[in-house]
Amino acid sequence: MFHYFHNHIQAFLRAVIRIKSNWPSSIIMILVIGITLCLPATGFLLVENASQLSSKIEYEAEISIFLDQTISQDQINFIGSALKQTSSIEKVNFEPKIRAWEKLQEKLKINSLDAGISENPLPDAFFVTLNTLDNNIVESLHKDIKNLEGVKEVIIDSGWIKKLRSILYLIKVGLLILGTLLAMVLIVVIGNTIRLQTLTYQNEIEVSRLIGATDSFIQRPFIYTGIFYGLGGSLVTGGLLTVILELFNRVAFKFESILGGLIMLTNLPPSKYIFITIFAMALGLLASYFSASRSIKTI
Amino acid sequence: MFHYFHNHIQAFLRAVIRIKSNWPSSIIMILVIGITLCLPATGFLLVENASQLSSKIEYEAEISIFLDQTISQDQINFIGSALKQTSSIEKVNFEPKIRAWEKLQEKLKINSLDAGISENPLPDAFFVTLNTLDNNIVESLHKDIKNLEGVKEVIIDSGWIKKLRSILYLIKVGLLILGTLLAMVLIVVIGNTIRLQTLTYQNEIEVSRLIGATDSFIQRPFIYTGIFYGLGGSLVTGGLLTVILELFNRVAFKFESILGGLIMLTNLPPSKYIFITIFAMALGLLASYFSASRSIKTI
Amino acid sequence: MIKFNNVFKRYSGAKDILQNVSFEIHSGELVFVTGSSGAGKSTLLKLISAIEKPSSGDIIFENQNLSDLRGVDMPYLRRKFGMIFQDHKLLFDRNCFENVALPLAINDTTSIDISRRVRAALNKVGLLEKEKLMPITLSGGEQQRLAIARAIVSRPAILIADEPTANLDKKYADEIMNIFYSFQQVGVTVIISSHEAPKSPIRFKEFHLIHGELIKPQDVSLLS
Amino acid sequence: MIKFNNVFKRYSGAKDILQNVSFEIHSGELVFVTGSSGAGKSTLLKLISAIEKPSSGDIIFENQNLSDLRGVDMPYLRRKFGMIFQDHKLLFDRNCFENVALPLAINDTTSIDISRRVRAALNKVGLLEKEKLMPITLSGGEQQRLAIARAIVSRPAILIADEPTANLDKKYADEIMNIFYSFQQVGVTVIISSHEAPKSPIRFKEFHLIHGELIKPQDVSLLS
Ligand SMILES: Nc1ncnc2c1ncn2[C@@H]1O[C@H](COP(=O)(O)OP(=O)(O)OP(=O)(O)O)[C@@H](O)[C@H]1O
Ligand SMILES: Nc1ncnc2c1ncn2[C@@H]1O[C@H](COP(=O)(O)OP(=O)(O)OP(=O)(O)O)[C@@H](O)[C@H]1O
Ligand SMILES: [Mg+2]
Ligand SMILES: [Mg+2]
Repeated sequence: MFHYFHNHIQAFLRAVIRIKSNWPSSIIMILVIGITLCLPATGFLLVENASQLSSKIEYEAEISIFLDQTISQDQINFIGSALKQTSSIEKVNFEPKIRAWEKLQEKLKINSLDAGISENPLPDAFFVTLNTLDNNIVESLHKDIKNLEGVKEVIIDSGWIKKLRSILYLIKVGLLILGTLLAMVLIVVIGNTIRLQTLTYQNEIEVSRLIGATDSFIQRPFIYTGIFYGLGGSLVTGGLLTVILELFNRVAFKFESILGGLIMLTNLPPSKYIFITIFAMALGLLASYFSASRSIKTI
Repeated sequence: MFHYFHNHIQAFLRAVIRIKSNWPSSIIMILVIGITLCLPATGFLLVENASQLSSKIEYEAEISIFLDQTISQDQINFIGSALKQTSSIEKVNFEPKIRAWEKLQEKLKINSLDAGISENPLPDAFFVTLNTLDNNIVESLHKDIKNLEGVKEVIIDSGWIKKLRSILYLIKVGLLILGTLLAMVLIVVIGNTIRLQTLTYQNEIEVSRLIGATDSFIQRPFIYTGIFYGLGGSLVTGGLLTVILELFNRVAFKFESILGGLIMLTNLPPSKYIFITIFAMALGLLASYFSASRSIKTI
Repeated sequence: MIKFNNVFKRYSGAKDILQNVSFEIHSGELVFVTGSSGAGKSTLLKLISAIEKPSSGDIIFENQNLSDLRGVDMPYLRRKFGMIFQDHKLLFDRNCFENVALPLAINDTTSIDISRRVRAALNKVGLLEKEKLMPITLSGGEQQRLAIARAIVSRPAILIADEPTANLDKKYADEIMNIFYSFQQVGVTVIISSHEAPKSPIRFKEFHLIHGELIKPQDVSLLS
Repeated sequence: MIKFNNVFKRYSGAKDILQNVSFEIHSGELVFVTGSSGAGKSTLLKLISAIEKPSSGDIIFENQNLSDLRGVDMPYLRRKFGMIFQDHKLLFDRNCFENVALPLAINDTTSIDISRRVRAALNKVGLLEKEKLMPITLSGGEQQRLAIARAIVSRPAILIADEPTANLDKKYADEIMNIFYSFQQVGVTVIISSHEAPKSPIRFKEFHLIHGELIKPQDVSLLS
């Protein structure tokens, strides 16, 4: 047992010495891992934020419900409370015909006396905000509302919903393509880095084998080195991500009044950073494990 | 002269042999260069398309001009032709008050008889599409139009313009950050690749120097190899770009009816592909030149 | 201890490097493998230390057929050998001390023990004052002596040396040979390849190879 | 042709490797640089071939002070030398033929000429039938002979060999020495380092080094 730990401490120390004696290339490897990991991590951050953003946008999808001109206040109240009790409806906004008429006049810069209009031509209306974009729910809601007594017309802003959906879909496709590319970059870059490492220590592996070192003894410092690289890389990733976020938000802040804070990015929670760190270390471990054992086989 | 060409042909042949004898690592290097170049190239493609897209969107920025109720047809004609002669105006659309009234009735599902409205309350209007977002031009235009006789109200959709502008700005900032990151990746990855190459041929460089090869003789096959890598990388980039475009457009095509073809990407013109190829070859040349001459110095 | 039964060795496509070689080496013997350049001496030593496998025939080491040895047991076999390679196989990114310490490091020796034993080995080959230097700065003969120090530092049961004195002048060569002889005195089996058998007054076995054939198998020369 | 004036060589921080060495070598001479391991033989040869620069003193080659030589002229100087290094410096990713062809390739020799001359050189060292093999598959002595073939293929004016027969048995060593002698016969200057001067009936100059000091400068041994 003591033996086992002693072995691991020795390997650990050898890995530290290797990294120190070869620090320029260690820094390059850490930067490569860090920057490469940073790209999917940024994508991850954007997706996290985009899903928050899209949920905000979804709430803005609306149904307009125009009521009969002859509707009674009781019927209006009934419809209002029915809408409020529907789970897929986020917000109900009632606009009496008088208010609508005032708004129209204001917008058109006329007033009823000028135009010689004696009676309000507009109906009462509900404007309803949904909390879903699910087609089935929206359609059945449309039918249900239409069947309510006193409802004259229901207009779903379905073009807008479809547009939003397809844009979200396109963004997802784009992210998928980008993600695939980045995965390829990651694989090729780390593969290359490890090949480099293999070449650098080829002699050492050969000699160690010849004088009777076990495979696991030879692999151990490589694995520790790989884990260090992964750790270093994830720290670089975290740093870069924070800088990117900060830069982006500084810019976005200037436009906060215009964009309403919609585009401010929030940082990933610590748990995600821990995940990235563990992921990077696992990556370093696996890459160094495979490269080391492959080298050992070919030597 | 013959000598000079003979030397270059020899170096070229040696480079070909090197690439062939070491094809797996050559393929990795070509892929690394290709994929890495593909990222900025995709960004480039997106910016190219976005600028086309944004010019389309810009044309949709509108000024609404509401005329006096009492305006004469002559005055309307005069305003129309004045607008048409303004260089910053792209499109002029006249909407007579009768048409506007019909549209409103249609939209509100009422008709004038039902509502008891005897006279059209709406004014005649011009809807003007601009070909610029320049604040100064837009504001002076606003003043000029307002001063025309018979114009009652000019409404610039300036909120929309500002929003569009800030979104475009944010996209540019994002691309800049991404571009910086990718440049770093490119530098680090190619630097690393070249370091690998250096290690692989370290012995050959040392021995060649010792037996009296000139520096340029030693560098030449490296330079050709680097140029080949660049060429191969740019071909990979071109292929990937075309595949990405095709994938993206297939998806976008499904939504063409909804999105009106706005989001279909067009491929880069051949001249840009030639630029990418030359850029990649120059990159390969420079990287191999510096790595080779550095190696020669340290050996 | 080591027994070859009708061993052949051939690299793919080429002619036989070793042909029908049979012999036995007992524990504690001193063996010289002689022959001209290309005769197969290095190949024979590689077969003994299980670096290469025979094309046919059996190699028995301590009653264990090496063909039956599992890969994971190989390192423990290798630790019984102290090997000096013809091309030294030093690590040029470690200094002399670290190069010699290598076989001890893989063996979990404590660090006080390591420095004591490494210095003893370096002293034996006359390189104690160069322990801090990198091997690239050593002369050819010094590199060869460093390789010898690395082979003897772990006090192996069998010493296998491939032309250990090729780069040395007579004085150093004799000293190095005396080191090998002294190891044999204390019971270590010593197997040395060289172009010709030594003329020293010592008892040894000679295996003479001509074009891969063992001409003097088991021929014990006594020059006591 | 080659003249050393009070040359010292020291590597940073260490003691002098060569101390106050002065001698002259005339065109067409056969010179042996002798001395024990670590005496400074390789260092002396590196100074002659301008691989290392002296710490002080002048080295004059064909009336040109090597300290004044510009870096760009170095390759053309090197082409006058055929060098055999103690560690061979073969390229293990090229076969024997290609290794020997290396000095011709940098010299713009036509390809028919190349193969004729490479084969002649390989034949001289007895490796003609191995021209297609990779150096890693050669025995230690064969590698050394390959290095010799590479040095002589470009018919240099000066042959510099650092312990060229260390890995060879007497028969091959004599053959190789005879090759060197035959080159000297046709006017090539030959400089060979070895632990001791040969006993062959030949006329040569011996420079004996002891701890970096030239003990027998200019001492021409005549054993006709
Ligand atoms: N991997 C290999 N593939 C093909 N041939 C090989 C290989 N290794 C060795 N040989 C050949 O086997 C023969 C014997 O080689 P070996 O190294 O055993 O000779 P040696 O007796 O040690 O000679 P030297 O004294 O020169 O070291 C040589 O002709 C060599 O070319
Ligand atoms: N780059 C260097 N840095 C420091 N010391 C060096 C360097 N190169 C050689 N030396 C030292 O110089 C001394 C002479 O080395 P050199 O190689 O000339 O010896 P040699 O006479 O060729 O010996 P051998 O016969 O063993 O090859 C040695 O003690 C060596 O350690
Ligand atoms: Mg051998
Ligand atoms: Mg030497």
